[in-house]
Amino acid sequence: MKKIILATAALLMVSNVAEARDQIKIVGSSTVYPFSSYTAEALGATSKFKTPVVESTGSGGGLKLFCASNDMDSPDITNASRRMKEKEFATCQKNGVKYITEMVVGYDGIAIAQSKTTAAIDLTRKELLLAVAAKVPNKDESALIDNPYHYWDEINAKLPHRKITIYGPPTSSGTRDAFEDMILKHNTKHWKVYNDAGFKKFHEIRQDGVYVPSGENDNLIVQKLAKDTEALGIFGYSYLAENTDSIGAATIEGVGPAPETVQDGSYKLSRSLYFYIKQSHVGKVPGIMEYSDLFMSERMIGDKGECAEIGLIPLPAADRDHYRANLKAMTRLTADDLKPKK
Amino acid sequence: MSTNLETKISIRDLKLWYGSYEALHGIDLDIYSGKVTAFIGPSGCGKSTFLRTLNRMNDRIQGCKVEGKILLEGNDIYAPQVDVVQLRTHVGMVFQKPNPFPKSIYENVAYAPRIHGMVQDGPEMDELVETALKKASIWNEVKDKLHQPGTALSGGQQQRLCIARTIAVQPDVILMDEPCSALDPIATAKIEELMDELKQEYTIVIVTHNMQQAARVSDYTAYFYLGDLIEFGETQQIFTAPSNKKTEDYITGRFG
Amino acid sequence: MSEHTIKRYEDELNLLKQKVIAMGGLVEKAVRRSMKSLLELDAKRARKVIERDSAINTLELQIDEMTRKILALRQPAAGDLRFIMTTIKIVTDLERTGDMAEAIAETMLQSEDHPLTHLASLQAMAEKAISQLKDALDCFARGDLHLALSIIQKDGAMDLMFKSLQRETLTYMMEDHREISTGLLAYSIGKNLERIGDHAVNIAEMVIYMVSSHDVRHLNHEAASKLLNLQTPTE
Amino acid sequence: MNKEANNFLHQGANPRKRKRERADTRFRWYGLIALGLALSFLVFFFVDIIGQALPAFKQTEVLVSVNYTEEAKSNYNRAVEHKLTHIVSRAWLRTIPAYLEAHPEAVGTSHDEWVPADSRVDQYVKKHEGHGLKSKYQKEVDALQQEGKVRSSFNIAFFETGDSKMPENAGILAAAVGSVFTLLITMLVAVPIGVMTAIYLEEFATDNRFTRLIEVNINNLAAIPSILYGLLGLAIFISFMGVPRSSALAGGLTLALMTLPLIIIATRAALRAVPESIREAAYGLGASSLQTVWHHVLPLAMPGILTGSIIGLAQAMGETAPLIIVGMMAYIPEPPSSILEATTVLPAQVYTWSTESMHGYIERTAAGILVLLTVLLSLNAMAVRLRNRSEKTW
Repeated sequence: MKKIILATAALLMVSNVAEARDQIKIVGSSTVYPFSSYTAEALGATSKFKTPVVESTGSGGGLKLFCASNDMDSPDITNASRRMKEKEFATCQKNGVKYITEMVVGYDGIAIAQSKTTAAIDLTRKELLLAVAAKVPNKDESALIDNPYHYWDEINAKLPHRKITIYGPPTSSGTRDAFEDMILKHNTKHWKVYNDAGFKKFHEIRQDGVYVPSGENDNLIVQKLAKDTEALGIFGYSYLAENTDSIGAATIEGVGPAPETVQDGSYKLSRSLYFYIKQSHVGKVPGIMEYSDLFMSERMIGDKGECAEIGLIPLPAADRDHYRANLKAMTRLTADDLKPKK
Repeated sequence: MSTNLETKISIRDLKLWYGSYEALHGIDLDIYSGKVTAFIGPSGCGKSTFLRTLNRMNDRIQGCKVEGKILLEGNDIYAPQVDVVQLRTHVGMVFQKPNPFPKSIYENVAYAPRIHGMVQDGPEMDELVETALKKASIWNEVKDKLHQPGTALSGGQQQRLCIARTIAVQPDVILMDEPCSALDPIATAKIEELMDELKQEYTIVIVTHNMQQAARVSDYTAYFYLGDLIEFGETQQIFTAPSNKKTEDYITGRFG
Repeated sequence: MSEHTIKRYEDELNLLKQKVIAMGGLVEKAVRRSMKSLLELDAKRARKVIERDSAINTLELQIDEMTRKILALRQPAAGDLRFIMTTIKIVTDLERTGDMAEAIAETMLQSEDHPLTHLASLQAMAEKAISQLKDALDCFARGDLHLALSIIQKDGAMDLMFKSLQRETLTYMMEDHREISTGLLAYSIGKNLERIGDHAVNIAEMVIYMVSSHDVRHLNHEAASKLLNLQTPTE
Repeated sequence: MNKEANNFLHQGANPRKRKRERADTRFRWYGLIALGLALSFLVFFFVDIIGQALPAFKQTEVLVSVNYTEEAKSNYNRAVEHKLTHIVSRAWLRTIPAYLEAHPEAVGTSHDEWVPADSRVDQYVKKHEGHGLKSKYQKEVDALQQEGKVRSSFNIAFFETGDSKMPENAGILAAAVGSVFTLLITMLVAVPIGVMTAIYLEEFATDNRFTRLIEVNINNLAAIPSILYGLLGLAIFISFMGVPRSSALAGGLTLALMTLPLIIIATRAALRAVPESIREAAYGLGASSLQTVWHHVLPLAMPGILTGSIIGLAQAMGETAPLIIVGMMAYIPEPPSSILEATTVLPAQVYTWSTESMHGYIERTAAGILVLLTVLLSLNAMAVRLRNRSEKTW
């Protein structure tokens, strides 16, 4: 009997909860998650607001939840390690999520790392592509063949005779997505031999043991690199920042990962980090504006901000001001904004 | 043959099916009051099945269908208004393997009277338990350990406890389905002697594989073969001069 | 009757039956021989009958032992039980019959100095007795109810023959005092033969019990036939 | 066959006997080796986890002079000496304004206080590789150590706080409370439903195509990957019934779905293990079906049901995959006060920490695993105790 009463009570509470909520709900990218949750904690610790709930669902998953409904149950904010797609925006519109404000909080860099004891190496994105792609062009670029390369000097004679071993994230990871985007898709998009073979954007990574998927846990890759000094590892910039004592980074087209090189765009393996605010929830769920203000504050994402300390690469100061102004004005995102710029 | 025989259960043209398989083909039999009736026959001949129709234990088996009449003191036990629970308080059952509940000896005996609301817990119940245990000739062995688990007793004692448990609801008829098959000869002998005493008060029907046992304990014997009642008669006659050759073959060990 | 599930039990029962028949054969032979020795005044043959009685006794002991064993170990029931019961009973009858033969042989030895008279009557009786005995053994071996009943029926004739022998010897003895000793011998032989006939009837009655489970002892022939619901075979 | 060689009395070397004995010995050794391997894995695992986890129960503290000034109200960094702002925990530092808000009388005072150190300092003091403390701060810490202003004390905070992005402030309280809430829901939903279902199927249902279909499905359900239950939970409870995402209710119900087949199967096995003779005995005495099940079958099956349920719950306790789907793998630092609030659970917490980049989390992860293991082992111990007790009652 007690159980029945309890269950009834629980159900009654469920029906009530949809109306009032005092806790911000944030979903989205696992890359933004550390900074977003750090900010959430800071908000919870220093204000009267409850600590927002930050869920790491991946950029796509976050946007899907975000756009699924305008109900008070739906997330208030979603993080993304890429810009919202037009299609996603359309879904949002269709489901009644009409007014969205877009924020950029900073950059994330992917580091191609190796043991600190290993001689420095400089790679181009194309060389990286040739090292990790499942299929690569043959010598005269007439057809695609299974990746034959096992030593870097086979790809480019100027590179050292060093075995290709790359520890990287598995398919489930956001970093893997970013890597595939920036190295594989980006380079094959306009590469004739791939397009001829029917690949608009090629993103298959070789599975013959050269690329070693190393679990979600990037810490593991750091440990592996310390032992396997010939190998390279792929992970987010924040891990590099945390492990500078044991690992160093390969330079990409002559540029190493650093806040400055990411900001000025010379380090190519980087991306912007976004978050989107559901305007209709502002004012209904307490703290959304305060949270956004805090996230966008110098204290968090400034050059010496607390997020920078945990691996965020800050925006240039002018961009920060631009987005703060957008936040203040609650600028609405439009479909046009998302159209690819020429 | 004693002169004034009173029929306790009268079975008329009883047929029983398991699904589409006919296990009993029209049995006609009278079970006499105050007598021990033994059912013998080779395995699978339907004697246990038949026994279980007498207190409708077969009801529990899916697809088991009964046709014909079983009249307990003139009342059809398969009539729709019959309360099976009540029926089983009139027709108790003792099983092949001693199966006391894993509770105390006292609880084993007190259980059925309690669920049937026969007496209240307390001195009345104590008395009932004692009487039942005495009737089952086990009182002297267990009177000092009534609150110890019934499962700790020896096999023969357990079986007598089960009989006491059955007696406690004061049935008219006690069905025994191979009650000694799991017991040693001494324990068997005690049960057999007990049956001899019990028949003063109860009508006993026993299924047994042990022909000597049937010969020793029963007044009447029914021989079943392949779902048919082949022969029924006074035990002495069945065992010295059966009238049916199938019975003869079975009794003399020429079966098969 | 179908075979026993237990082969050894079956074998034991068969062996028992064979022993009984064998014993019967020995007894029958002993009766024949003793009569022959008497009629042919062959003392040697008479002694042989006396000697061979021990073989019959040995068989009796053996059969007793076997029935004991079967009773204890096999717990026979129904037909088997009746067979064993019958065996136990008829073994005694056979043994007695054997003793009768021995007695006749001994009588013959005693009668060497008093040549026997009434031989014709005795021979007729002996033939009847031997035939009854033979029939009894046959009906046991075959389980033949009709034959058994006819033995009971024929026993009356046997009694009549003995009665006429009694009268005959008595008449002789009264007429001539020297006839007394031979008359008594003839009388006792006749008595023995009559007893052999009675044993044959006992055997037949047991066989009837064994086969039909009806006890016809102490019933006359009509009552027995009625009980068995059998027509008296016409001779 | 050679009779000579077959004779068991045959003295001296019998090649077949020797071969057989050698095979026996070999087999014994394989078993021993397998056991040894399993044992050594276990020992290795425990030593490794405990070794890693132990430092997490110690927290470095530094003695600093705290100035509760008016200025600290708006900028908490002013509360301590500037050079110490990176030495002490920011998690502590940023609570000062709120403290001053609550205790206005403290404004203007100044105390020497032992306060938690920053995680990097903590790692540096614990001499862990990869502590990540910049060299200028290292010197600062060295100096403080010389002055005796650094100490290590029991990390009570680990049990008193929820998740944090600062390792020194991260604790398991929220996750533990969340686990308790979630598990309570799972238990209250899965155990009665599972046991009743099993009783119905085993004791009352007739054997027909429909019940067989159900049986097959239940058995299959127990084998499907747990993440699918997450999707099911998402669809039924969150999308359809409107249970709040990330809540203990959503997670508990989802885990209940997952645990249900296990409990049903365990309960059915336990019921089936009750000898048929007991049921017959009860029926034979005129007990009704309900009385038979309730008085006899269920008490006998109870140990099995309890064990099955607790093992099912323990599995649910250790589960993360379905909870990701219903949003419980999230940054949720505050313990829930109701089953409708967002909450996380222990294994999810452990997983979250294991993906963090800062070194301070490595030991927290291990400590989290240790706590989780302790809870799971206690659950199992409870199962054993309950079972023993219920066995003793009759």
